[in-house]
Amino acid sequence: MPLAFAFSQQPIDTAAARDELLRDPAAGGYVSFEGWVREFNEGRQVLRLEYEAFEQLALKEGARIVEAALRRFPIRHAHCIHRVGSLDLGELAVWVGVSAEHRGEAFEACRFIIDEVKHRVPIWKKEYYRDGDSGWVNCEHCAAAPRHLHSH
Amino acid sequence: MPLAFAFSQQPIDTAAARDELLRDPAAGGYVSFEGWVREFNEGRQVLRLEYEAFEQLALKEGARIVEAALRRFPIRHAHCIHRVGSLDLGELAVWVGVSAEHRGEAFEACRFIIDEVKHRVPIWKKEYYRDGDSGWVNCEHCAAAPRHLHSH
Amino acid sequence: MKIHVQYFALLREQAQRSQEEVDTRATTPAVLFAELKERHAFSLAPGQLKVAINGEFGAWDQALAAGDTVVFIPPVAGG
Amino acid sequence: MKIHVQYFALLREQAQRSQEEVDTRATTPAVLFAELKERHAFSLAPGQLKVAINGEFGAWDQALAAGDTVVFIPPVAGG
Repeated sequence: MPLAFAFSQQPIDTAAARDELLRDPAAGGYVSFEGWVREFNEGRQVLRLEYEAFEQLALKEGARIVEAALRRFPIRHAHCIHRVGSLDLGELAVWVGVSAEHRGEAFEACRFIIDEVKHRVPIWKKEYYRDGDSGWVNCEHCAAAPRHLHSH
Repeated sequence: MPLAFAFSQQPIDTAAARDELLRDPAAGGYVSFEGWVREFNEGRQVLRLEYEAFEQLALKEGARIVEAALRRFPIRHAHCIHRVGSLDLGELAVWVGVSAEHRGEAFEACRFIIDEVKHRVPIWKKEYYRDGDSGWVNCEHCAAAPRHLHSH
Repeated sequence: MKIHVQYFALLREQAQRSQEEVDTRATTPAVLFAELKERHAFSLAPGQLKVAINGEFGAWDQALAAGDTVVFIPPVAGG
Repeated sequence: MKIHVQYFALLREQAQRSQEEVDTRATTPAVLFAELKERHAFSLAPGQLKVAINGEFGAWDQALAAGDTVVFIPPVAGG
């Protein structure tokens, strides 16, 4: 199996990642989440974005999240891949895949992983807007009024 | 967009089905469920299985489930494809894909759809076992003691 | 009157056919099923089945009309 | 003592560098951050940050040792 949590500079190969999880003949259910770069975020028109990670710690924290999911839910396998670098509209930013014998746990574990990754893993997203402005999501207005995590 | 609910005699092309859902530039989150034919079911070794559907009603009921999900959850698109005919171990039996602006609703709607499909759509599964026996899942022992829906 | 009956899954196997024309005095699916259960030795009880009339879910005590198509639906197992 | 500091995201931009060697009398991340906030005019308050020491999450009042690598972590936005 590949690393439980990984970064990718290249477009994420979801088919290959999925096939890894499904090699296990006991995994009858598979749930995946994909987060895509979309044109609008909170009403602003996005042109592209950049993800930056503190990889040394992010890889550890991401792996801890996947390991926690494996302990907490009776699932077979779980894996998360996050893009870093410059992304255009329509690109895949993050993928989570979970296989399990039973579907309920696969859904719960997949959601747990993406929620935790968004809250705990040191990854930052800078959006470049059509109006020429740009900003670090959750961060640019921190000094004025702290904003809480944006979910999508 | 293709039909909200469809049957397939051929292996399900999940990549094509996913791409359909992701053409919408507002869909930032995507959740999918896949149900695979596995070797063991309730301790019995399965060799292959057959799905049979009352297609006239199943197509209507499947579409109603997807439409209910679209009304109930603020999602963008949803789609379900179910295999019929003879399936070998390792084949994909059912696929559900949901796109949404926000991930929470995509998870909830995807799970709602697969749960409802398993409970309400007139599809039957016959398992052929290694020991030479075979049986209609949820049905063979109905006369003795009604069994409730098997989930995987 | 003549009723068209379609069979699926276990009922199809036990009836040894996927459909038949039934000439019956039954006026409801409940009575019709009792008649067919006897004829084909179905192992399923009505409480384990649903019924569809003309391609839509129906009620066991719904009035049948000549030419209707009736399907008795065994416990489903999609996914 | 010398502390190695790495910067990411908004802090990297405001510091105009991705890392630096700091010769400091600060003995905790809290004191070190106050010093660097002054120097680089960081807009973020310590309450909005987490701190990592030598590649692992740490505490603001944890004792620093010469040669430690410190990272101040702005609000994250994965996914």
